[in-house]
Amino acid sequence: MQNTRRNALKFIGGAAAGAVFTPAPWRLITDTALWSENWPGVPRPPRGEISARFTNCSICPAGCGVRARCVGGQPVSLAGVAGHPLSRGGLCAFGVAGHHLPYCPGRLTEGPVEEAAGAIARAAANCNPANAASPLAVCSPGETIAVLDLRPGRTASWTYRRAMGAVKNGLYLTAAEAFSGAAVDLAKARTVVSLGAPVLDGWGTPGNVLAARANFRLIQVEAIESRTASLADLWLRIRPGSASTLVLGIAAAMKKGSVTGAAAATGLTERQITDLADELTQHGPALVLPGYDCPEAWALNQLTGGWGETVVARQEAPVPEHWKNCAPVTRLESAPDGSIRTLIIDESAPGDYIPWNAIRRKLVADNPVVIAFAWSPGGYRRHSLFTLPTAVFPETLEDIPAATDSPAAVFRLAVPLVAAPAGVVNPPEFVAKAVGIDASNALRERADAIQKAGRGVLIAYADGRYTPAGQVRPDDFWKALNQGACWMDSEGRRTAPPAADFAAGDAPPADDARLPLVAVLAETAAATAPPSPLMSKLHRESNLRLGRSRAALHPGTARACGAGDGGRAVLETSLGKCEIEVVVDSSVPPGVVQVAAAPEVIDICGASARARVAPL
Amino acid sequence: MLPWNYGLHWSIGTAVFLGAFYTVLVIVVTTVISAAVRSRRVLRDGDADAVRWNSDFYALPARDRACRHELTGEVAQRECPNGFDCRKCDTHRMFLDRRTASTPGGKSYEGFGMTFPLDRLYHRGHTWVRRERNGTVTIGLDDFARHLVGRPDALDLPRKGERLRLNDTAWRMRKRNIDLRVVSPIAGIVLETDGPDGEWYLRVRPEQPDLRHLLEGFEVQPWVAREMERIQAALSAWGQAPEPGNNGQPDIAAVGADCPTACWEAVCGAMFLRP
Amino acid sequence: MISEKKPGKICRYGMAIDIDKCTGCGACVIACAVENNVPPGNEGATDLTGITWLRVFKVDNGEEYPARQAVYFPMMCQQCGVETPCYLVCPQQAVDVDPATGVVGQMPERCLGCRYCMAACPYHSRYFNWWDPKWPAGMEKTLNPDVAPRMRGVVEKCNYCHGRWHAARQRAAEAGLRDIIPGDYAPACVEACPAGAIQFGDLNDPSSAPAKAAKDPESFRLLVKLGTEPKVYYHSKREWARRIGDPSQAPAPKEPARG
Amino acid sequence: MDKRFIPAGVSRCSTGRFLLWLAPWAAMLLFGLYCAGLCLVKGLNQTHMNNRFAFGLWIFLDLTVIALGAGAFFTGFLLYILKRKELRAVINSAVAMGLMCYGGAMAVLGVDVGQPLRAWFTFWYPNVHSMLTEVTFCISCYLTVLLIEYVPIVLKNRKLRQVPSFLVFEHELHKLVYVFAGVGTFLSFFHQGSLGGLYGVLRGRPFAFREELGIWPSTFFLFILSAAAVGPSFILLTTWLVEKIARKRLVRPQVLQSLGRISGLLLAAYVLLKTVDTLIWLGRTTPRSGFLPAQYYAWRPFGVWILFAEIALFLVPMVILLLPKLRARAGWLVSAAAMACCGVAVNRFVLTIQTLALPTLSFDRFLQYLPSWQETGTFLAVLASAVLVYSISFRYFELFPEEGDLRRELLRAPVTEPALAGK
Repeated sequence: MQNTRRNALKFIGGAAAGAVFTPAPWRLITDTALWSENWPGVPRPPRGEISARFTNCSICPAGCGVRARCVGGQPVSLAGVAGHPLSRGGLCAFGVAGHHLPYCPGRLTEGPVEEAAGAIARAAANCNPANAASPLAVCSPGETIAVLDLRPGRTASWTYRRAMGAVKNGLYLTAAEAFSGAAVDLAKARTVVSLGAPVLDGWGTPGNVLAARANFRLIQVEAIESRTASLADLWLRIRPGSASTLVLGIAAAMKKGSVTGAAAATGLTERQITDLADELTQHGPALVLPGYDCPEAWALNQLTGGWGETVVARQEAPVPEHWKNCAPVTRLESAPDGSIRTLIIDESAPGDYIPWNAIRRKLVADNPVVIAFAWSPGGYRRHSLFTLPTAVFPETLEDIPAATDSPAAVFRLAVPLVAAPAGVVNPPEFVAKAVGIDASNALRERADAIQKAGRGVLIAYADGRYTPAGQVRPDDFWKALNQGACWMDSEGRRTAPPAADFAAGDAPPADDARLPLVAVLAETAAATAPPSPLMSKLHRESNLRLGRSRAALHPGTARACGAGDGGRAVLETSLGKCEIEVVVDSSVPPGVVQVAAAPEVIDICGASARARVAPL
Repeated sequence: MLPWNYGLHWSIGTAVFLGAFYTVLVIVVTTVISAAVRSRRVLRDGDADAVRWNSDFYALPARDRACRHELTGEVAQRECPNGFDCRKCDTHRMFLDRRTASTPGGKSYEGFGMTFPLDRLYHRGHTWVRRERNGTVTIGLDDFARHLVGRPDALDLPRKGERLRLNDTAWRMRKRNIDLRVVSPIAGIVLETDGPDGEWYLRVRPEQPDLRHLLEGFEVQPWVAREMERIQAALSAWGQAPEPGNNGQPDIAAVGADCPTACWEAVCGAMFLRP
Repeated sequence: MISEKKPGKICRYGMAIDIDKCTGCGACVIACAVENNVPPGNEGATDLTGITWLRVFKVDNGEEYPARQAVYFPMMCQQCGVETPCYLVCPQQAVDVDPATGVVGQMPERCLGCRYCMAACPYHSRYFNWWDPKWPAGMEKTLNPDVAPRMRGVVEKCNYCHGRWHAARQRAAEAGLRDIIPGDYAPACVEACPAGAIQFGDLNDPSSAPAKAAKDPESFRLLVKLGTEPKVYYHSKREWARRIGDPSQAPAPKEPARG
Repeated sequence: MDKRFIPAGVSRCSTGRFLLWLAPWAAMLLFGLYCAGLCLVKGLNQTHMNNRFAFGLWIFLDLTVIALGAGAFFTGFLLYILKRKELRAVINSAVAMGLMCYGGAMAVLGVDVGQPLRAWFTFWYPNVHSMLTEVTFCISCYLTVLLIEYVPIVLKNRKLRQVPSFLVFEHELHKLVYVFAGVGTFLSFFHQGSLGGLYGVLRGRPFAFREELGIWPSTFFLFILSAAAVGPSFILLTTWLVEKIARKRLVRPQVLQSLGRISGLLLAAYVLLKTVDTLIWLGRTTPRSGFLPAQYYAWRPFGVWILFAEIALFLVPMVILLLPKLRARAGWLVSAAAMACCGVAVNRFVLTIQTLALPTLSFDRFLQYLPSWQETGTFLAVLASAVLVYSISFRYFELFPEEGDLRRELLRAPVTEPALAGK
């Protein structure tokens, strides 16, 4: 047949028709379906060799043991270390997402390093009366250079103390915690009275608390229905800010004194207060836990008989002898007002955030120099002259102080799992260098000192083996600590901590017609540093936790304020105002605005303050 | 959709469901294709015009499709089902048998100032057909059309030897820049053409001698009467009314002359059975 | 994905959740999101448009203080065993129930995004990608290589960490076993719960926690009367909490529950 | 100037005036297309739908619009299968309406799924248990059928038919139209049903769940019936509407009345069955799944009133349409038809929106949902395009074959002002 166009067309047509009866075209279509999986903008997870690495979480002082699943060295998920003596395999929501912290939006990676170093050095120099006469003098007698350590008890803290010791007029300040060196032993307690401490919500070492939970009766004394309050065996709802009064009331009740005043102030019945006192004395061993706003509650334990039993003195992990001559620990409030010329704040490892006005009071009036070490904006950066970027978990190499609920001293390292970005500084080394001492090797020195002391055991996470510290060679000790391990002091004889006094805490905020509501901090356990972006799952995406810059109101209160669920509003106190998003929640007591602890909020509210909410 | 599809679970349900779906699809597709094939055949056989006339015919208002026997009053009311082709109409044959004799109503019919000679046959499209001695026929416009159109400005006549189809365009006339198509009363081969000035337009050799589908004799008078009704209706649709002529009866020529073009075109369309 | 032909024993994986232990810390939620490459919520995301394969609800007994009590309900896909609503309604078989594990799986790459399955799910445990998935710069390095991130416009849900199941099977295969090594496979939430409130196991194995829970009079399942045989058992000693499982006990319309 | 295209024997307004009428609709269409574009490009976050309210405005509109569009298939069924000749007067219009409704529904569907490009997967991996598969298959088939049915109407246009092949094809296609009527009926019956099944099968949503008769839940059959009942009413209503807008007589009153009568009869049947179904549902189905009927209506604003409103909106028009006296009055007839259409809308609303709003878990909450402007705009686009296409069809095609005759009859008596109003 000759090849005409017609025939050609016929052939093609026939071929097409035939092809329909072969799998080929259909298979092709199916494949296009599979190709459509790939969608522009959807990242491909990097592949690599899977490995497990161990470290300790340094996000909060609990320092839980962490097993990191790494792909090509990069941690892709964190989990607790089963069999850990304290954290017992537990890891809180913030810890689980710890490996995201380096990628938080707004992460600080550069800062005025030279200027800050200069400022510290100059201040250090000028604060020596020797050259006070020098024309450079920026620091008249009585003015000081100080380091404010938000997480005392670390090796870094020792470095700061040494640095400040090396400077005349150097001060080492810590947050206003009742007293250091005390720890609680939950395992011993049968009755736990918490004055607003988030016992079941990140307080102490979560794993440890939950393990002990079955053995104690928990009485939560709190103004709001916090997670702990709603899960406690008994919840006593008191007036916001009246915890300190209650402490005195309970003390009085124990001494068979009058509790009328306390009852009136707290909104509890006298009966409830006396019952509470009885509970503490009769169902011992009892434990009273101070909350955010009543540190003095520690003292109550001296009356319950828990002193030396549930509340014990914890001796610190050994430190090299030559460190010992250094600046003493000074509590911030005991520093004279208007005295600090240069203040260095280390918030690289977040602890409790101190309201700025409490700090500002201590600074000299005319342009003080404030230098903050931070990895994220939002903290003291807003108030400081220089902010230096630091590494963050899991980039850091640092040790973590013992948690409140660890009766024995511990020493463990948060080891770097990922490289810190260029341009970040190591705060203690930076300060030390600026004042001319060498602390680059502090951690190793400390580890050696501990190993030399020979007390306690070394728990290696990889194999879970307990080895007496004395039987390990110093290098192995150090190596083990860097591969994820925990040194734990041996239980010595239980000693009571030094006596604590009932320093009357702040009185409940006075009524103020202009500020009808009381602002109460919620989520105080949630570290004040910004959490992983993934926390939106708990905040916005499920309302399980009160997200930052959100405030919960009782429906009635919200209506009174004219604020609607999800609406923007302004929270105003006598100290200032900040913008918030309103969450309407029937579990909030009327007349209370429940705000998530965030620096800008704490700055204006403290623990609790009169406030008003006005929709934007 | 197919057994070798990745991850498709097959079940009886699937088979039944897809079976039903495909059946429907096949039905739809075959119907469309068969329609296409049939129309292709029609086009090839050149029956397009028959189809056109057919649909035109049905597009005519029901009243305009009245059977010739309704016009004559032999039957009260009857719509023509055959597109005015009585040759295949049994009813027509029946009526013819009934008729005593085809009484020619005289030599010609005069009415409304028009003359309709009865020596010829009339088509509803206002053409007439006259048998000539030599077996050919001549085709021309009847008085009604002549008055309505007047003298055309231009003519488009078929060429000699061209084949006319029944009810298809016989020729076109231009007037007032409007194209008028005249329906051919019979089928045949064009032998000669003439024009408005001559007596007839076309001389044609008819394909078949049977011309029963055309009106004749006494049918003409009622038909013309009906045509007058139609034209009046058509005019009034445009808010027009035919002028009464000198004899008091409506004057078609006047219509042709004065009524506005659009209206005139519509009226011509109606009269030439071109809806 | 599509379940491969598997020899070995047929499992019916299920969960036993002790809501008396749950403190609502949310570790499970985060662990789940980390494991399954769920992106951080878009700035516009709310508790109605966010993606939380596992979500914790705070539920109170509707009383006022001092009678007020609350529990936390971790809610993941309840893995309906029969008449699985989402499986039945998906127009293009993007949902499948693995006969070997009883786990209801979702194939995002085949999902049209019609959301019929979401309308069908009585537990609202299916989530739609309303936004393009976005991670802060650098954070995509922390994605789990065993799970493919989903694109915008498709539905996703808890599949008992299918990636982990797959890995466990591979480990078993490497060990020359047909079945998963006991205890080698548990979803991320189970592993993460610091209170040990979530337990995981095979309902066909009488010694497993869920199988035990199924017999426990203090255990209950949510909306069990719908007849879809969910495989997640909740346990509580509190009577009012147990009643939560049955909507005919629902309180009158009140303020929306948090969480 | 477009006179040559306008069908003979009918009068249409001037081109300018026609364009003037189109302008606002065109504007609306553009806006709507912009909205749809937003949804497609930026994703469905542009809507106010969410994980709980997975279906929003569109499902309600799709169901309603398709229920109304049933007028097309049912009129075809009555005319070509049951030989109700008088309906020839409205069939073309009905087909056009059907096309608008179904086309619109499909378009909206395309915008409101997450991955429209994967729509064909439904044909590739069909899950025959899913009502949505049935719907997709049937609707896409029926849309094709409607398009084919629409072709002759277009080809019949005065200018187009001068092309011989068009003319002939139209002629041949029209000869076979009964086949399409049959197929269309079959398909429509099915997808109307499966649309009903869509929610009826949702075991997880006891408010919507109905027990099965054979393999389909009762809503399957109720939807068919309600659609068949309301379809004619919709045709009636639209025809009347077009008559009013165009200020013309398009069909004889008997046609509308017979539509009304058919509608009325079917409504009667529907109301009866619906009542039975509701009672069974309240008495048996719901309690079995552990839900108390009372709690469905415990939430504002969906009180029991909505249940009664639904019943009333079917009952009242039924009565009106069944009484020849009332039916004979245009006012009654039309308002009854309108009521029936609202009735079907409410019915679809209850089954879709209310179902989604109601909580299933006892600690879950009742949801409110308001469509975003993007969603609304997308719907407006459908409306606008429908009006545009219909207007154009009405102007250039013969949607009402009897219009010409009616006009002539009217003109027997000379008219004073030439009726050149409307489109």
